[in-house]
Amino acid sequence: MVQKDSYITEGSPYGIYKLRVEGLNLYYGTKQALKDISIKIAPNTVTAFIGPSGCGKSTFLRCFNRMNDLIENVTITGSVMVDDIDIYKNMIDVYQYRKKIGMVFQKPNPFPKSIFENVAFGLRINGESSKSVLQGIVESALRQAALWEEVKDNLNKSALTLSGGQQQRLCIARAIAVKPSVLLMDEPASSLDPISTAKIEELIYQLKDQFTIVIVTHNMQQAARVSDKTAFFYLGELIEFDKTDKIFTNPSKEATQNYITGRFG
Amino acid sequence: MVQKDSYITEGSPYGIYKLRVEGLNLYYGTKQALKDISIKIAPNTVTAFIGPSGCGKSTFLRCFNRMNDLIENVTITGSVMVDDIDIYKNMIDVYQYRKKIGMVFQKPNPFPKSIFENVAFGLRINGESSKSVLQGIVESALRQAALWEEVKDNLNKSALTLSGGQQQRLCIARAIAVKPSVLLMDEPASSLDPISTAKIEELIYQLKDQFTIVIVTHNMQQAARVSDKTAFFYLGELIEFDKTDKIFTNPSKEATQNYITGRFG
Amino acid sequence: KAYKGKINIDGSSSVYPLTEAVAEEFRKQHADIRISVGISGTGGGFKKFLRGETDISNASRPISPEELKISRTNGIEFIEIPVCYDGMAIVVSPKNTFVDYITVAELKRMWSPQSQGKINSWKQVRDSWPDVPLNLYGAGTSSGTYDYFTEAINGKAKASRGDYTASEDDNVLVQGVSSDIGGLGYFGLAYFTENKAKLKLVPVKYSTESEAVFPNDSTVQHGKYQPLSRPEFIYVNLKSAKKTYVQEFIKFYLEHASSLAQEVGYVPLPQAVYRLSHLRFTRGSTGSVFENKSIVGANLLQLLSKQE
Amino acid sequence: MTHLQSELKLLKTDIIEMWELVIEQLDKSLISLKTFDKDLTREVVSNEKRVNAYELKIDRDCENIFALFNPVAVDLRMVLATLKINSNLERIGDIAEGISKLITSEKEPFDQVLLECTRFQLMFEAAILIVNDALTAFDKEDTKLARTIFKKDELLDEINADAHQFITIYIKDHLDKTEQALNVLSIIRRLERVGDQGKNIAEEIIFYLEAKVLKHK
Amino acid sequence: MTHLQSELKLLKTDIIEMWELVIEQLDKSLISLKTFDKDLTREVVSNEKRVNAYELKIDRDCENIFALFNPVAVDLRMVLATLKINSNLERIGDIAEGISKLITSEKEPFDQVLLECTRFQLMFEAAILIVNDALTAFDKEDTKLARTIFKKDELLDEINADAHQFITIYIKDHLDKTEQALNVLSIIRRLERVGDQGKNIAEEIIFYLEAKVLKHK
Amino acid sequence: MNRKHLISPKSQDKLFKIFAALCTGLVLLTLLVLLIDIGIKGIQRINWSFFTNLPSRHPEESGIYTALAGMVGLLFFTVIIALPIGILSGIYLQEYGKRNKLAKFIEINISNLAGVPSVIYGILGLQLFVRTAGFGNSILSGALTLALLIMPVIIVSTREAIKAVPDSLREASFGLGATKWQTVRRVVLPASFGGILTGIILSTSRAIGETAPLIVVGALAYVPFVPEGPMDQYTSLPIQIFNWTSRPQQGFVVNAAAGIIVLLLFTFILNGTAIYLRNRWYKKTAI
Amino acid sequence: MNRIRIRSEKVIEWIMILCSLVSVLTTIGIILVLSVDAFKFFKEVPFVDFLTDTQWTPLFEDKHFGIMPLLSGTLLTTTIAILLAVPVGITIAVFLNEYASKKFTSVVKPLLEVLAAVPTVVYGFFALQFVTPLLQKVIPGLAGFNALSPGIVMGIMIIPYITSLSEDALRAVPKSLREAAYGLGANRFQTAFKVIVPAANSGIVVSVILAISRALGETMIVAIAAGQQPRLTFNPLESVETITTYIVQVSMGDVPQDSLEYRTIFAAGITLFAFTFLLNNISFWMRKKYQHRYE
Ligand SMILES: Nc1ncnc2c1ncn2[C@@H]1O[C@H](COP(=O)(O)OP(=O)(O)OP(=O)(O)O)[C@@H](O)[C@H]1O
Ligand SMILES: Nc1ncnc2c1ncn2[C@@H]1O[C@H](COP(=O)(O)OP(=O)(O)OP(=O)(O)O)[C@@H](O)[C@H]1O
Ligand SMILES: [Mg+2]
Ligand SMILES: [Mg+2]
Ligand SMILES: O=P([O-])([O-])[O-]
Repeated sequence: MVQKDSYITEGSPYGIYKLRVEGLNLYYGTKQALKDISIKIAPNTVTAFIGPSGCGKSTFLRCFNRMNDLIENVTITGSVMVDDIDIYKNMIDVYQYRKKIGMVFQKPNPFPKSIFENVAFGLRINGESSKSVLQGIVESALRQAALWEEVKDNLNKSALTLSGGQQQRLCIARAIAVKPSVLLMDEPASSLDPISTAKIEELIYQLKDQFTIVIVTHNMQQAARVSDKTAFFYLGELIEFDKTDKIFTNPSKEATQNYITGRFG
Repeated sequence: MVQKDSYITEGSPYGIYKLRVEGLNLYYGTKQALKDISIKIAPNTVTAFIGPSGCGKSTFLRCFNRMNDLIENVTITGSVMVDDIDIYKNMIDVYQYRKKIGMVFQKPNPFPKSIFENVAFGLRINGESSKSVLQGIVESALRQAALWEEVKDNLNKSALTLSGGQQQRLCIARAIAVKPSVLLMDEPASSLDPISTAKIEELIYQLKDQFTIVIVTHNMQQAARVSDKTAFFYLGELIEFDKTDKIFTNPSKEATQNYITGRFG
Repeated sequence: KAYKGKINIDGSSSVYPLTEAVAEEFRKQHADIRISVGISGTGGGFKKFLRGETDISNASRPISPEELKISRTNGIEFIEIPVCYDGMAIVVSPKNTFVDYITVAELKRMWSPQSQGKINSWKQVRDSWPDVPLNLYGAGTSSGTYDYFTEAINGKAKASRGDYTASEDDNVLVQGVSSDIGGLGYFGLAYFTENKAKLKLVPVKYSTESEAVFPNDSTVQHGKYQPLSRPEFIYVNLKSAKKTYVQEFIKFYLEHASSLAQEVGYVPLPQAVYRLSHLRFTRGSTGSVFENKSIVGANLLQLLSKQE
Repeated sequence: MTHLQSELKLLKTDIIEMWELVIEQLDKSLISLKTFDKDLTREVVSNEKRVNAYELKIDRDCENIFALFNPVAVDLRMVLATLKINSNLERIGDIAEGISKLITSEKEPFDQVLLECTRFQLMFEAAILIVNDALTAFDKEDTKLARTIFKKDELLDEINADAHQFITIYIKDHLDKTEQALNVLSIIRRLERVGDQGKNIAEEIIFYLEAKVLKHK
Repeated sequence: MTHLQSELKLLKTDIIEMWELVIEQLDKSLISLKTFDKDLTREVVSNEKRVNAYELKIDRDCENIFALFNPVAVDLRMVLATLKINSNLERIGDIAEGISKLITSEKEPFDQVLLECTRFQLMFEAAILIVNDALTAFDKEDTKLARTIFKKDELLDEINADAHQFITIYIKDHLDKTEQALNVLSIIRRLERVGDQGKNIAEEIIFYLEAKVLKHK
Repeated sequence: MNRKHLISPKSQDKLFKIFAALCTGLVLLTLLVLLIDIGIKGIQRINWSFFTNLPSRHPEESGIYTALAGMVGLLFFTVIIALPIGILSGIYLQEYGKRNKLAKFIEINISNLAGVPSVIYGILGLQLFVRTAGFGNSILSGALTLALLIMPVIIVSTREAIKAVPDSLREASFGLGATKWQTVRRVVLPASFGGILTGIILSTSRAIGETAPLIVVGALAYVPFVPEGPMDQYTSLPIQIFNWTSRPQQGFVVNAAAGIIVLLLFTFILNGTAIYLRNRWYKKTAI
Repeated sequence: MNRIRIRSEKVIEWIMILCSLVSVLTTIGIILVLSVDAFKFFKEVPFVDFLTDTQWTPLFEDKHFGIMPLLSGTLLTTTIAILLAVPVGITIAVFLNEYASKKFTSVVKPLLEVLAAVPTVVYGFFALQFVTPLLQKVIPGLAGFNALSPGIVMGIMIIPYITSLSEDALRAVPKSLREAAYGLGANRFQTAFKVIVPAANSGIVVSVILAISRALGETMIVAIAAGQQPRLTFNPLESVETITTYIVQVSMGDVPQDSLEYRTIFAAGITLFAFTFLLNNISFWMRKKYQHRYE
């Protein structure tokens, strides 16, 4: 059963914003990791989250696909709306929901299966087993992830034989294959060398036509290069959220400026 | 017995170059990892090695303190001269020799001991046990590594309680404590966040008054920021070696330009 | 702690409880004599004994001709002392209602090597018994009990069928028989005494004509429970026997064997036998009275005094 | 093509458009000078706003490229050169506007003698050619062409130097036309400055492509 | 202080030195204008090389800072502003040199009437003041001061506009001094351009400090 | 094309969860039953005299004094023998002979030894120490046998602990001019100390529970005295338990249960210590 | 001083090599001890008989030396144990790793390890006195000694081995794979069995193999509860004897040294050794092959 909810790939028919967060607070036990965060993210944009280590970027990112559910003792207040549906309040099926939100992680994490099976995974767990359907989707996902040419003759080789950069693109293909409308990326290039990093950045740049992309990065240059808008977090607060060029040429907050110019700490 | 060879910290009384490599070839088994490399590095400079992954930067760096000895099946031809002494040809005591060459690694690797013992390690293995001597050297090494103020009240705490950036500075202090004249650094900041990275870079900038520093980095910006001269490696060859500003504004080789402008691959 | 002397005892597991009890009592009076009692079976015990490693060897059968040969080549001299009787109980599960008695011939039918794989049902043993599978439980092949039982029933030591549950651990057998309606087992009377509730004791007829006899103190001591009662022994190395503390121990042993045997579930020998044995010991009469003689049905008093 | 490369391409497109606009401004100024067509001069003046807008946009874009893409080597030189060429072009635009304004303020057509003796038209055309050549050199990354500009600029300097004398003489002869003569002198000076800007641009092109600094040499 | 910050500080020191040099050039030009001291003018001309050297160095430094340190936000604006101020200063230096050259080429001292009617000295002093104020504004990061420059520049524009008329009239009266008059006009125009550069510089300072683009507004 | 799952993924998940919880519960229940069974039987016999009494034919008077002493002695010698050899070979294999053929061969040996059934060690001990070397049924024989038995465990856990020490620490040490042995002694061993200790304790707790090999080497005996040297006879707690369980009197079953409680306590304490150390050291040396 | 240091380095290395050789000597010792007597044994008993004879009665009058009954007993109890322990053990491992809360796991895992720490004698009596009577209530025809009961108890005993090792293997699967699967919308079950278990399968297989070799070598439980009757059967309700039981049985008795009967334990022992040796090598090879997957 492949998700055919075509709306999700074709921009949002809902409000003008794809993602909307209002007054979000998140606690790990008693420790508050996110403080009253509100943000609106338009569809088909790349939004970068930057900020010093431990400021809550990853935590916030994981709110969008309820990955924080996997951690014990997490309390969340406020609302996170995807396509104007509050994903925490409504009785939604979190597993079904997560299919709409692709995620790519810091370290490439291909399954120890063949390249093909990696990309087909999301479809298979959804019950799709027709070889031809799978083949079609796998190919198009790999093409979108700019990996097809490199692997088309080796679809049955283990994904672990790929290089780090290729693995990361495979992970992107895997995420794309279930046709999500949002792609979350948590430092997707931080473990890669500059050449692979550049490729991933190019890819992000190309994918934004079809997805709403949110990327966490430590590398300010990367945020600058790939994103349309940048959000600067500090100590769990969203300090500034603006167009990326604005942030990097003329941030409104002192803290942002200090951070991006390296005058911090 | 503390090394009292004061010359090593006071610049080289030998030729004008601290490090001189001529026609170096290195093979892992039958695979050639370094091809006919010649380079001359002046004392009290920071030299950065850049180049794509696997081009041999680390391998070359490790030639300077014979760390490659630890790997089997390594064949080396050509000469590596430190203070005009060929460290491979002459019957030198490699353990004694390594003390003159400090090394800092990619991941901070403090020993699971106290901060004090970490810094004192190099002296202890050399038989120094006088508490007062150790204390003096530990303090001055920590000061040089810009860490003293942060740890002076906690010298007996485990080094593992420090943050990543502090750990890396501790590792630098540890390397400095044995009074080497050369500091080798293999991607010393690649696992750190931007703020810690900036601190390490500042430190390198300050340390070059006393040491000859060679740093491998994946981050071209970092090479640009910290180094006086930059060497670009590609497929085991030294493509270009020049002043850093020259490399970054007007490299002479097409390959260098392609690499630093991201037009590679 | 300094000991005045050490006595090493090893051997039979059947004699072990008695020797242990004696050692324990003896220790109360002579705490400065160190006694250890090992369990390695009669045969294992003799092996060490004949190498001169132990002072006393427990045995649930007399020394064998082969062992005697070794004793001669090794130059080990010993004094043989019978210490108690042990009756062998034939038991079935309490759930078994059809067995009233059993004859020696029937036992042989059950246990002889020829029956191996053939006699599998009670009916094959006696027609009046039902066609219930026959499951046998018996002493492990390295025990004196096994040797004695095979000799007494099948006429030749160690001649037994092999397809039965053989265990050195009699509790295991108790457990096995008690829960098995078709089970029949044999082991020392002591084990039955302690597990009366779980087991049913079967009286034994020496021949079809004679009466069925239950094993108990009197039937055993008076030789009525035939052929399944046997004497048990200790063998003392002559060299050790010269040490005063060993003499002390043996004296104590023979004085208290009667009461302690009862306590641990064995049948004491007649008092005369104990006295005679002590006399033989003090005299240093070496050798075995059972050389070239069967032990089954033997009268100890006669044998011992004949030697005299 | 990397993201940076496409940004650089956009930048190049923009500056070339601006460049063409500036050349058009010069062209129009020249025509209006010859035809004394004040509509055309007013067009030039009003178009100057577009030039300015270009300047601002390109400045802004360069700034963004610096901030976001951290160009190095040839890319960096390209952006730096563009930044400078941008202000040079803007100044040429200013000059075109200035000339047009002067023409507009003139009450009667220019004295043909005055124009001829100063080799005015030749100078104007040479100036336009310089800007044009510079554009071609930039677009085609042709440093050889760029180098020819220095020669062409010498012609302008020469005309300019001569013009001063001619004007002094001319004024003495035509006192009533002092004002017009002064205006022509002013235009000539400006054209000379167009040449200078062209030279600057050529220098920037060579800097961009060959990393050689010719300025002040 | 980070490495970048110390580089920026060095850059600032350099440009301030250049700035002071340029002001000195203007000062000297003014004095030589008043005293007709040709030694001083020659000094100015020869010092121009130093100004040029500064320009090249600062350009180079800015390029290096871009390439090596990737400045963003205020740092980036500082370097960009410096880059522009640099070329403005160089141009002011050129103007000072040009004025000095003109003075050198003059055979006789300037006609006092000519100078006075054109409010020449006032203009010169105002121009110098503008450059000076700009320097102070830059050094002290004082945008208020920078904003005052726009007013001051208006004075120059006014004087310049008037001067044209005066000169026309003056020439008609003193035909023999046409050349000198033209030279004075030329100098005045240049001073006006110093004002323009000063205004540009002020704009850059405001851009640097407030990220506001005032140009063309 | 919408092929439905046979069972919907959601109920699959639920069903498995129930099944798994059931499994876990049952196994824990078994443990509980076992412990309660033993506890009920044995707890009445646990008192001071149980620890101080010598073995006796009267269950109520019989104690585990000698068995405990024997066990401690046995373990002491076992550890004394196995520890240095085990740790040194662990170090050798992990740090020195990483690639050479000898080390590879030894490694295969060790991995095999770790899987050899304990009875086989019993046979080895019987032939080698009891008979050939003539140590008889002494503590030394038992300890040697057990030492061989737990040596692979010590070697393997030493290696694992050492392997967990990142190479970067070694490189750091070499970089400071340390020799190989200095590196091992001053960096690798301290950093892996927790892991090694855990391994030792776990292997000791294994040695405690071993019965079969001791039976094979002949430790089943009445030893009413505390062994005084390695050549003395001994008895050990599991042997004592085994001995008691084979007695006909019910009272000894109670004793056996009580002995089991003590033995379990011993193993729990050792295991608990190991777990505690493991956690503590992981926290401290997590690298 | 350097010379001394380098020399002492060498000395230390040699000491370590010697220590390492102890394990080689142990292996050689085991093989020698077993094979010398086994060799003598096979001089008297034809190897073919050893393999093909269906009876094992070396201690009786009518001597048969067919290893098959002992082997069948061994394999039967092992099979029962493995059939119980593998599914349950892996299920628990998955449960603890994927479903249960950290707290629950941190309590249950040590408890399970307690199961592994219980001396096997204890299990033996547990099987005989608790499990067998319990089973007899369910299965009427069950003999007092049978393969089933010790098989089950042995299974319970080795569950912790499988759980512990499998759990380690599961835990070694990087958290990122789990997150990736969840991120793709997989539920816990799918994540566990489509991603984590396959990723950890080599570790799990190794744990199973080790458990098998453990079950093969287990002695006291079967010695106490399986009966000691060598019988060629695969009926779990009957009593059987395993190789290990036989060895203990003989060594508790008084079989004379240097007799044929005595040598039977070596013949049996070497058979057992061969089996475990094979399994160990398989697991060793598997571990070597897959161990660097996630490092
Ligand atoms: N599972 C957790 N339990 C408790 N605290 C947590 C947990 N995960 C994160 N935190 C804390 O929450 C804060 C935010 O963490 P988060 O990982 O979101 O930061 P981040 O901005 O992504 O940092 P980094 O750049 O280092 O990835 C940190 O202080 C962190 O220590
Ligand atoms: N121990 C080794 N044995 C065999 N080949 C090796 C070994 N170490 C490195 N190599 C090979 O030598 C080449 C150079 O490796 P090196 O680690 O020096 O590259 P590098 O430039 O430092 O790369 P990176 O930026 O990824 O650290 C690579 O092709 C690598 O695969
Ligand atoms: Mg994060
Ligand atoms: Mg490297
Ligand atoms: O131990 P046994 O008395 O049966 O030989």
